[in-house]
Amino acid sequence: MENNDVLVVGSGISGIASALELANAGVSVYLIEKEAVVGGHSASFCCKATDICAKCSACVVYDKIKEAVTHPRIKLLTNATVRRLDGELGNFHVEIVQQPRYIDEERCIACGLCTGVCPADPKAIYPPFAEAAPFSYILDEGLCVRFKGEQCDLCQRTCPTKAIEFELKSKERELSVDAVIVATGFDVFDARKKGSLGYGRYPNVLTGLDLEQVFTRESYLRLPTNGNEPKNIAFIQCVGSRDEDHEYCSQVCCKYAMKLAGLIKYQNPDTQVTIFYIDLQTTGKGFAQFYEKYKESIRFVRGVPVEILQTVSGELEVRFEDISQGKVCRDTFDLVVLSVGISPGKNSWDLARILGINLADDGFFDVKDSFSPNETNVDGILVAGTCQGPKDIPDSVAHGIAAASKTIQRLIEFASQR
Amino acid sequence: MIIAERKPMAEIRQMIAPYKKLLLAGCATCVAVCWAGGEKEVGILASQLRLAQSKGRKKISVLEATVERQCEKEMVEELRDKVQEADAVLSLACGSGIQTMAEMFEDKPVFPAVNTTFIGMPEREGLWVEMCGACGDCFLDRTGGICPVVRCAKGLLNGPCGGTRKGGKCEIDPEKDCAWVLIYRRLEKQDRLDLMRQYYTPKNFRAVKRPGRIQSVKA
Amino acid sequence: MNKCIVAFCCEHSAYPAADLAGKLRLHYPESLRIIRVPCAGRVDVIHILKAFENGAVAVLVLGCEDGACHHITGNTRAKERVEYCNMLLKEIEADGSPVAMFNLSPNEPHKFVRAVNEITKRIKEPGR
Amino acid sequence: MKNKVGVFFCDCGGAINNIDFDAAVKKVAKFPGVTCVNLSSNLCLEEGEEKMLSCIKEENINRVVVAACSPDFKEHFFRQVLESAGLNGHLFSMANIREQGSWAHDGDITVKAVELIKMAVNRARLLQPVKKKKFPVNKDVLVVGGGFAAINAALQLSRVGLRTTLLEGEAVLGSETAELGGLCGFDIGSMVSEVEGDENIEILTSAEVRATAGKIGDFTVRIRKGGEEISHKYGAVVLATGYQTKLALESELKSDINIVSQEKLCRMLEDPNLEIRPRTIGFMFDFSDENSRLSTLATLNNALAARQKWDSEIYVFCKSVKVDSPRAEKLYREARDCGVVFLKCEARPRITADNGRVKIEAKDVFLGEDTILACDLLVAEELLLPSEGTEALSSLLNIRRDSRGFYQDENVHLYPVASEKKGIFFVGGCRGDLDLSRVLTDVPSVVASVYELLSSGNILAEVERVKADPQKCVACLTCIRVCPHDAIQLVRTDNSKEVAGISDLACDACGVCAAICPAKAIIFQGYRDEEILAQIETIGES
Repeated sequence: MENNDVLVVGSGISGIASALELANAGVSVYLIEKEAVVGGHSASFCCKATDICAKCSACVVYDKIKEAVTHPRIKLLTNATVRRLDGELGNFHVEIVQQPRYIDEERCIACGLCTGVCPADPKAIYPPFAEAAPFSYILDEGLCVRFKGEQCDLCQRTCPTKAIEFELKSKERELSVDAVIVATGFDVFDARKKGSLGYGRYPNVLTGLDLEQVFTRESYLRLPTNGNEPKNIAFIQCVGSRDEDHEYCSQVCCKYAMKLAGLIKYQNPDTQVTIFYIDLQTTGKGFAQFYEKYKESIRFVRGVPVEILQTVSGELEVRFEDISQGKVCRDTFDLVVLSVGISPGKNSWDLARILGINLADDGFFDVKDSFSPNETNVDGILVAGTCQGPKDIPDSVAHGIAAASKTIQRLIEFASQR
Repeated sequence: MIIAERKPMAEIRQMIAPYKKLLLAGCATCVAVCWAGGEKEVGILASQLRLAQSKGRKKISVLEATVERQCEKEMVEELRDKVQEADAVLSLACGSGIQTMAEMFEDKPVFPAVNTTFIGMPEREGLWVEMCGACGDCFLDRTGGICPVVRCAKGLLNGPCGGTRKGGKCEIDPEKDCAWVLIYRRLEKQDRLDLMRQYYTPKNFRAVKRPGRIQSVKA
Repeated sequence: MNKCIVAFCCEHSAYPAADLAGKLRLHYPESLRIIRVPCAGRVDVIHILKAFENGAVAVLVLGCEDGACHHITGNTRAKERVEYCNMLLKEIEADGSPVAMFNLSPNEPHKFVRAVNEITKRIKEPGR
Repeated sequence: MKNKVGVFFCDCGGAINNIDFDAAVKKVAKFPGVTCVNLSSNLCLEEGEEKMLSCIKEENINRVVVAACSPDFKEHFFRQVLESAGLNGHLFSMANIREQGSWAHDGDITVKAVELIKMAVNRARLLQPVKKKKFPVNKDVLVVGGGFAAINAALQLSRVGLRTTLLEGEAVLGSETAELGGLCGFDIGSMVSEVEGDENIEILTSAEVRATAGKIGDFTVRIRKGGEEISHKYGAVVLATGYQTKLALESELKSDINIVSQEKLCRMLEDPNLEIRPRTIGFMFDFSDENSRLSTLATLNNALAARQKWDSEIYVFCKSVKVDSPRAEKLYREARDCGVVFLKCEARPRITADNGRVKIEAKDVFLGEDTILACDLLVAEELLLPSEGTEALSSLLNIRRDSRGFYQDENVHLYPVASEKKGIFFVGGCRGDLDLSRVLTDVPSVVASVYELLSSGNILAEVERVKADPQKCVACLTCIRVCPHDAIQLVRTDNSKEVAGISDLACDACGVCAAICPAKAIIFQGYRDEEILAQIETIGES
């Protein structure tokens, strides 16, 4: 495989899994990422272990990112997107547009001197989040006074490694590759679309993702409003899953909600936790046992609330139908977590058009048939991970590796035909 | 294999109380295998003693050494210089090793740091069970290779006592198997159950005259 | 005699967590000395005892979360050894010098700092 | 030759600003073994690299210490620099004065920095080189099992040019293709004939594994087929033995004619000349076992089929429908739309025989009242269990199983298809309740993993990174019993003494054995006791 090149679009966990598998098999990989740092959503998830591992796989992501960014056969291009693709299997020409990041990630040694001298407020040049890879500083055009027309080059002058270059324009480059793996991931469902649940209006209504980030940053949970420890928390499942617009189960919400609930219970057993659900997805390796462990201490209520109102005292009143009694009930909580689901990526449609691959009716990339999980309608273009449909981290990794494997198989087949 | 275990710290500290300079002598054979007296254990005990005295007690210094087999005079000989340096020896070998040491260096007090407990085998990592009582009159031909003398809590030679529990466990220790149930099953497999019918006269435990001594004619 | 705390850090979890703590400028006692190990299971009783012999006031063994060890059982063995160590220290009335095992994952810098502060609290001055 | 340590300071381009470097350099220069100390900025850039290379050559240094950022960040880079300078990459040690020094503490931390460097220097002095070598591996693969996953795996392995032996206990391939996996009515015949036609694939039916030995790249497997036992050599082993199902029924109810399994129902549906068609059918799942993903899919598929083919009334009793697999939610909606009734119950319904029919008494949470249903046919709940012989084979191969007895320990680092033992993989239902879509990603995953290992015919690995010193080893077997990767076995030395032999390929360098060895016989280069204690002792010295 030494003389093969493959392009992997998207550096979320499945993209990284694909890239690593290909690279370890000897393929040279271009891994392109539209953001400044790799990892996608999976990099922002917190460890949910209590006294034992909760099998959330967040640490696996950390390992794989580290492996990928240091792999000799993986060429990482950040701030990059695909503009054009032509050719066919064994001979694709891909045009990549790379937005300037103004800071050369090869040279940036994350010393932080630039941030020190930056006059803008808030600082226009700052480090990415701590786990980020590459750990190279980011210059925010929106904040930088220079981009507002002022004469300022303080950061450039202080940079000890001459890593900062303002004059950069967006770069275009042409890659020729044998195959393409699309791993552009998903968008988190925007809970604002469910207005009656009050996300964005009530500060104490959070999404699962918010909670993940709270635990990553502070590692304990506090009320956004007054900073007190929440005593009574509700999780609402299937927000943006299994409804008219989303005829699928997001597959991750029950798991992360229960694991976060478990973590909250572990940190303070007195905290009341209620989970409103339609059907509990307690399958998967080891998860049934996890559920058994918590099903007594966590209150499970069948049925999904339709409305949340904030009382004058700042508490949240959740209105839900208690189906066993067949009437609408009210219950107040001081924190409500919306278990938002996985939605197809906004840009999927554009990319589908550029690459000429099909979208399924639910908005995710379509595959050839139900027996080929990775192959698209275009020979040599494969899909990996959540851009093809909802998956949890282990399934995304598996799907990513599978895509790499199918690529290798196809390339070998192709070579033998020539 | 000889199985031993380390003595309680209090006992060891009491033995070595009068002495300033100690040699800890390990043995790399049986007691090493049963995690009682190998190089690792010597290191741990030595470190422990050093720490003990650093906690505001009198200053002692501790030497460490481990020989292949402490029950061999030639091998113990290697330690001569170190022994001369020390004013007492703390041996982590089995009883015979300790005595060899004591005999080699009669002018030095030699103390046991371990209790030699039995002849046995490892059941799994870190667990050892007694198999042989060294009675000197082996009986295993009649018991399907299972020794009732040590593996039966009562050392019965003629079948199980009345107290065997359900599932063939011993009445004295429900954790342990009844040796005679094991023997029965083994003989059953070999179709030699007739042996169970025989009566065996009480065993002559004086078969070996103490102290035991074997002169080989092979040499 | 100085008052060092020795922390044996698994290179898969605790060591990166410590790095993150640094990146985030989360402060912890300056007396901490980190020794990088390939797995908490590499840490031996003698290493811990020697640390005390060399004047450490406390020893931390930090490994992956229980059930997420890269070497399956390394961290559980480490825990057992830490308990054994505490027993050995008790034997010689040296239980003023604490040994503790904590489990964490590589993206948990706060948990790392908490572990260090926790052990610092447990240190008893000798003779008290 | 005496070891000469070169220390390279890096102030990280000024990021490390609370260290008095001149003072530090003076102190470090006095450390035993240190032959030269070098202060520079951005050591990890080209300019720094050149500086290091030249200095290593001039001073002919043979141990290198870099005092800068975290080894997690740059160790791999500096090791490469050493290699290009002709030094072994293992003769390198890092003092993390950035993350653990400058950044973790306020104020001047020169003292701590110097101590950290001393620890690194003392370790570096003792470091020994570790060579790398290509080990030849056997390129044949053994796939155990004859179901969908196994056949698929064999076909794809053959596609990447690896010869495969397909070992099936049954007399024919595909006979035990699991009905739950959404494969009902799937024609496995075409796949079977494809493997039979593939010259890369050897098929052994009614065969079983009797014994295994060896490590990754060189497994020896004794296989019994027919009367005789044959011994084969393989580079890797893939387990695809699937799962089995068991009807969960009250003891007094024996599975009589009108209580059937999903599989039986499938066959009834496919049977063209089935005279009596059940008018009402009850389905049950998700009461005794949470892992009912497959039961859900089977129920949805079969309920739909029965509705369309027989137009029967269908009632489904369950706690939760497990729709966490592709298309499951769509199927669920489809089923409801064409009149399949779902009753969600917290408690397991009571089932009694009622002259020829099956009476189901349940408390449905929606209606909130007791419902009694008499149906002609009950498709009983099915439990998912590891297939026959899972336990036996796992002990033969000495690999762990999960808490439900399936293959693969519940450790996230092993997912999707790895075992704790290199060269042994799992695929499909034998490692848990995987629906078709997940099996279909498992198979290529395992193929990629195997291809990565064996395709080149050899594996590059470190030689004797971890080794038992034959002089000290007392063959107590402790390490063999504790090794998490089963990398150690007894071997005979030249003077035919038995000692622990650690396989360079199978070893994952964790050091568990080195820590537990009662004879202190195991040498783990880079983490030997001497090297660890050298770091500890610096604390005392300071």
